[in-house]
Amino acid sequence: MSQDYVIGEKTYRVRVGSGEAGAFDVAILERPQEEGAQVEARRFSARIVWVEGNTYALWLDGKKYLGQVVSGPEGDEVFIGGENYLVVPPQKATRRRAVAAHGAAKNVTPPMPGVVIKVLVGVGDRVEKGQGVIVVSAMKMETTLASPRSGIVTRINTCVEAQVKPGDVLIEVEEEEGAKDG
Amino acid sequence: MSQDYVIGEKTYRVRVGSGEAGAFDVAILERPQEEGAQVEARRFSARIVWVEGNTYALWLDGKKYLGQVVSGPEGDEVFIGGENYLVVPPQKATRRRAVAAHGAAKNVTPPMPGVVIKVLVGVGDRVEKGQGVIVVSAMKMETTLASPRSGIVTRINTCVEAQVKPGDVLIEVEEEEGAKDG
Amino acid sequence: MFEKVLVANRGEIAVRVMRTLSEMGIGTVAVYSEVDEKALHVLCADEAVCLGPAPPAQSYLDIEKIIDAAWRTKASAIHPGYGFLSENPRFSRACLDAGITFIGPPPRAMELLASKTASRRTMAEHGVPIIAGAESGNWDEDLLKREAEKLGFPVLLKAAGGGGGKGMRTVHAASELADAYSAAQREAQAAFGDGTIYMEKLLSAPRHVEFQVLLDTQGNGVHLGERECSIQRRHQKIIEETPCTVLDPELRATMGEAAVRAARAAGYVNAGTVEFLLDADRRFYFLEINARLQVEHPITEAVTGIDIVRKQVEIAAGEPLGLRQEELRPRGHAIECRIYAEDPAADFMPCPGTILALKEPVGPGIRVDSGIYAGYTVPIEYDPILAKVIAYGENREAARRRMVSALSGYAALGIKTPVSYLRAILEHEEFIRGNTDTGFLPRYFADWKPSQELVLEALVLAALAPRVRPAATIQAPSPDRAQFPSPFQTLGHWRLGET
Amino acid sequence: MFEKVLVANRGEIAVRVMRTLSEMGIGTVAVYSEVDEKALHVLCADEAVCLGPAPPAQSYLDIEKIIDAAWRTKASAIHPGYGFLSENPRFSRACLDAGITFIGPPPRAMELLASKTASRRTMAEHGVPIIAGAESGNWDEDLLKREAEKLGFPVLLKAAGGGGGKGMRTVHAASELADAYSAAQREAQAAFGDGTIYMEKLLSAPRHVEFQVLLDTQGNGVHLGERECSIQRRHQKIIEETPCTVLDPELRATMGEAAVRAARAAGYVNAGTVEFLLDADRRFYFLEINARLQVEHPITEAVTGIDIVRKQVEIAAGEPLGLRQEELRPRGHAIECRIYAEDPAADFMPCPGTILALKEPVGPGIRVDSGIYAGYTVPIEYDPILAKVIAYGENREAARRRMVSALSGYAALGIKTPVSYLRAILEHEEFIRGNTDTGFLPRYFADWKPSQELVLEALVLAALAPRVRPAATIQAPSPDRAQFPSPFQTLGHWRLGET
Repeated sequence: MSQDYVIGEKTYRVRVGSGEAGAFDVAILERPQEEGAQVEARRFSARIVWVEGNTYALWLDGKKYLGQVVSGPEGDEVFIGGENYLVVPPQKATRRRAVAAHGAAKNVTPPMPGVVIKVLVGVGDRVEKGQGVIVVSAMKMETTLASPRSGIVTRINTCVEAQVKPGDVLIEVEEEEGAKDG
Repeated sequence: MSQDYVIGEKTYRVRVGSGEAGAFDVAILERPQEEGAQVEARRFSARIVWVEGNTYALWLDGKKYLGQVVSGPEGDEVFIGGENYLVVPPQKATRRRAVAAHGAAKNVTPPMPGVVIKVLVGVGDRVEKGQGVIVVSAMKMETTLASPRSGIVTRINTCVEAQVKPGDVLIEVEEEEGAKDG
Repeated sequence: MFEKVLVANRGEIAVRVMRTLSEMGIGTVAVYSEVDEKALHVLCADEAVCLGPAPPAQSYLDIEKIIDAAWRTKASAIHPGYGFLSENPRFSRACLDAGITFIGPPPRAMELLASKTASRRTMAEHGVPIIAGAESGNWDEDLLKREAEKLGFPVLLKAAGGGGGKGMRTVHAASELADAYSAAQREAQAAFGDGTIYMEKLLSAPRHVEFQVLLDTQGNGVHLGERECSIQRRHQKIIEETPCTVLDPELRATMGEAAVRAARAAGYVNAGTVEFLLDADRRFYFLEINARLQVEHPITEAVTGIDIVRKQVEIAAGEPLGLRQEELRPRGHAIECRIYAEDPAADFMPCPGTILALKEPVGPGIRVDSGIYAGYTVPIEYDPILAKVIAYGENREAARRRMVSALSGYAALGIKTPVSYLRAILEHEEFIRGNTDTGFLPRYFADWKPSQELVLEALVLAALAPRVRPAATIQAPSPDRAQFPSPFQTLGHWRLGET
Repeated sequence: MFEKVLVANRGEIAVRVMRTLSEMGIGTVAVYSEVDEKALHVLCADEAVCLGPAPPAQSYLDIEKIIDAAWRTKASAIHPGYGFLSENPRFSRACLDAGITFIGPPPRAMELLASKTASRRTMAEHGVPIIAGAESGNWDEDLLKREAEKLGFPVLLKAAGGGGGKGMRTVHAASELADAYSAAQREAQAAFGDGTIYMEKLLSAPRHVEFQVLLDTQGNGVHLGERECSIQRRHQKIIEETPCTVLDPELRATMGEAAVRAARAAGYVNAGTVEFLLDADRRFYFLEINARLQVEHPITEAVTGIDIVRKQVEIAAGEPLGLRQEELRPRGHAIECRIYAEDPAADFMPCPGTILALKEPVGPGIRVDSGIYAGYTVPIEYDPILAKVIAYGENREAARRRMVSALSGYAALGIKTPVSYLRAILEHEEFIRGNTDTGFLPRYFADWKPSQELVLEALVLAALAPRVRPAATIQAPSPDRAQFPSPFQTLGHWRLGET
């Protein structure tokens, strides 16, 4: 049985087989999308015990880890070795990438939930890539959001004191005709 | 809507209605089996919020309790005000009482899981009520179990080093013909 | 002693204050905004009063509503915690007028200290050294530029009305002055209800060393030693420790004496913190007095064994301090790490959200002051501090290692926290050597990213967990071993002849 | 220093020892029996070795298997915890023979002390006062009777091979002697592998006061003050505190000096506990030396700031103690309550079972040393100790109140614990006054029953909980507030024109 997962930018294929004495034999392949380029990243003899709640004890080639796994809206949230990892099944990962491409590259969207403090531009303004266009406050810290590209502000979808969240497109910036981003 | 529960020796009927502003109006009646003798023990205006896991915040007439509730094999195990309570639905309570009557009154059964250390009597022995008949050890502490009545040992269902648990009848004691317990 | 005290705050500090109150046999009243109905401080209190909508101005900063809540619940004193109204003299006066004891300094001292500028002047008069700076009630671009050039860049713009890194900006060139000023001004207004800004010369990488002082109404005053708070990111303390690695007993005594003198100069009573900057030549400068319980007070509690909140309550009730300077012997070493809701992989952006799972470290010498729990949703409206981890050890290295262990076991899923960042700081060789100053993080951690070394291990865990996860975890844990059936189960079966 | 240490124990003490080892950067190896596969100490260790079946003789008492496990995992030292093999000189010798460091006293001292009778004699020779008693290797009914009558009833039968209340019986009349002897003998054999019994005159309601000592291989030795352990049920300590309310500095110094002298007389090295009985006239008598880490060591850690396990490891590694008696200044007050798996409503019957829910107290000054977790099944084969709650306070009353608060928040469902009993003891007026002696519990708590005052409240909670309990708690907490959707959710919808 094999299943694909995305962590960060990389895709992994995980193959789980039966090992000795109740252990699992787990093989991990990197970048399985390009079938020709599969690389076996690692093979583990794994033993796992559910402890309680979201806590698991995991032995990989004899080395023990005490970890946590919980399903979140974006994928499995995993805590192991003192760090958090987001392990995303590929169908979610695809949408995530699409969103990132759409939201981050073309429009201005807040990275965290917050409240709009100040709008720094108006419709029709010409802005440069990296220019601050709107100030958002979350948890009492202000962040100035920059335009992701040079162009003309075509639409402002928010106003001061509005509550906004990641994915909300606050300000739309269109490339000028004939111009191309660097 | 009303439901019966047993705590300890007493049976209570709980009636839950809607109160003001999302609160519940809870009336508790004591001993509802004898319909004529119902007594309203207490009436509460109750607000409850689930916090996490088994933890609940409960406000009774404005007084706040932080408690725990979990379903156990014998009923709902409840922690409130620093003490544990076993809240038993009546169908379970009936069986529980029957068991207690059967196990405790007539035969020798261990009160906790343990290991048999020594059998102090043999089949055919005459024993007095309260006489030690078998020694059981649990968690390294020894307990001597006593015969629940005077009579003749008719059967020994266990042996030294056997693992035993509550409900197991270890030794059966029959009343002598013509004799009656005091 | 008070019978009931209202805690005019939220989060970890409200929970921590209520713990001591409960231990003293004092009833506790929480106040909360509509988004905080299930906040931990509400669940911990004996009683709770809803103040209104989420924005602080309509809830935690609304003096009238809070006084009213105290009246309605018959609380005879109010503990303000830190932040919010804690250093607001109008609040302290309003309490006084309402016949409610404010657990903190008297209004007049607060009025003086609430103005960081006025307190600078008072300290200078009493011979406590201060940093060169400039004040104005009417800053404009020209004036900002003139004063900054007089002091020489870089300069620091600071809120006259409060501390904690809010409304503070470092400015390196005249061109940045106007923007920095308006941002600082807005932040200060939002945080403290006062947008006044002053300017100070920026010292090059000093240490931030503060002294905890306690003064009672009878005129007794002591200090409880120092806290070294140089590990700061954007003027926000994130790791504190005591003792400071560069203080010897002599300098400690000198600074401690200056701290108590500074507090007395301000007419201070109750617990307070006198902040100093300490430069590389071991010269120290008065920064400000924080007229409240400090976020990092637990490390002082760890090395002195004194419950500072209890002392606050006792002092407010008119009891004598009962401590003498020569008998106070801090012992061992303590470190605090602050856990904020922020993403260390994305420039420490604040990250509110729902906590899906939480496991806080425990163990000898570990204390966690927490305002969160699994299932709790961190709101966007308030300070991002979630919890503090405090580690005590016999010496600095024992405390540091204990903290590393504790952080390795701090699991919060569903939100982002800086735990791995904090651990990396604690493992940095210059931190290990005790070479900390306020330039530490910009110098060594500007480009830090989470190491994410166990990607493959995380993958295996996620892939295998569903294979061993029980169907319904909470209601009926089903461990591998057979459970002992309860008496009625066993005998029920037995009687029915089923087994 | 050792690279890896095997902990030859289970439960809370194994977990606690491993914490310190980890903080010292030392790898940890757990050993476990088949029923302990999911025990907390196994989950906490870096590595774990299964010893075999559940009965102690085939697992935790099997010297050969444990030495073998150390060899296989390349552990260079073994920490024995308390109980099991901790005071067994054969084990210590076997370690020595295998080239493994035993973290504890040298075999010769253990051999002397393992025999409570031989150590009594040694102490008497060194001028440490002992209680009148009798020994024999060949007890029979006659001899028992003769010696008991010589001492005068009541007498105490005690195991020569170990302490902790195992194999101990109080005998009030000659007729009980034979039964008491055989029960004590069996228990002693099971617990220590040695059924030898000796007899002592039973003092009337003395205090049990013990001193923690530390001695290194270079001949340095100190005591860390006393622990008062008079609150005992059936010779089993259940509440301990330090300092003892009746010791003044002079008596403390005298007893502490006697404790170090006693340890030196026995050739003792490492951490040990010298137990004394203290009578109403403030005379003290040597009882025994516990040649191991004591269950109640955390209260000494709380008032001295010293990690005793760390000291044990350092001493075993040959490092000097680094402590001087005159510099040791215990501060404040600490209390420990032991949480056993037992039913206070049913004569404290041991109650193994599955823990359905567990919430351990947290907060400033609270430490919980625990060997359990929610979902864990407490096995029948071992000691019923589950956890210990330790509370520190500036003075006895602060510590006592903190402990009451902590116990009020100790929720363990699915098993029985004595938490409400412990709280009742702490709230008893004679306890509050500090009037504790070994007769305290029989005198005031013989007929104690849980108060069960909140029956109706418990009923309401059980009746209403299902109405607000979410369907699936673990996977997706659904708090009252709307969650912030993640970026892809929001934008996904937005792009599809669904909102």
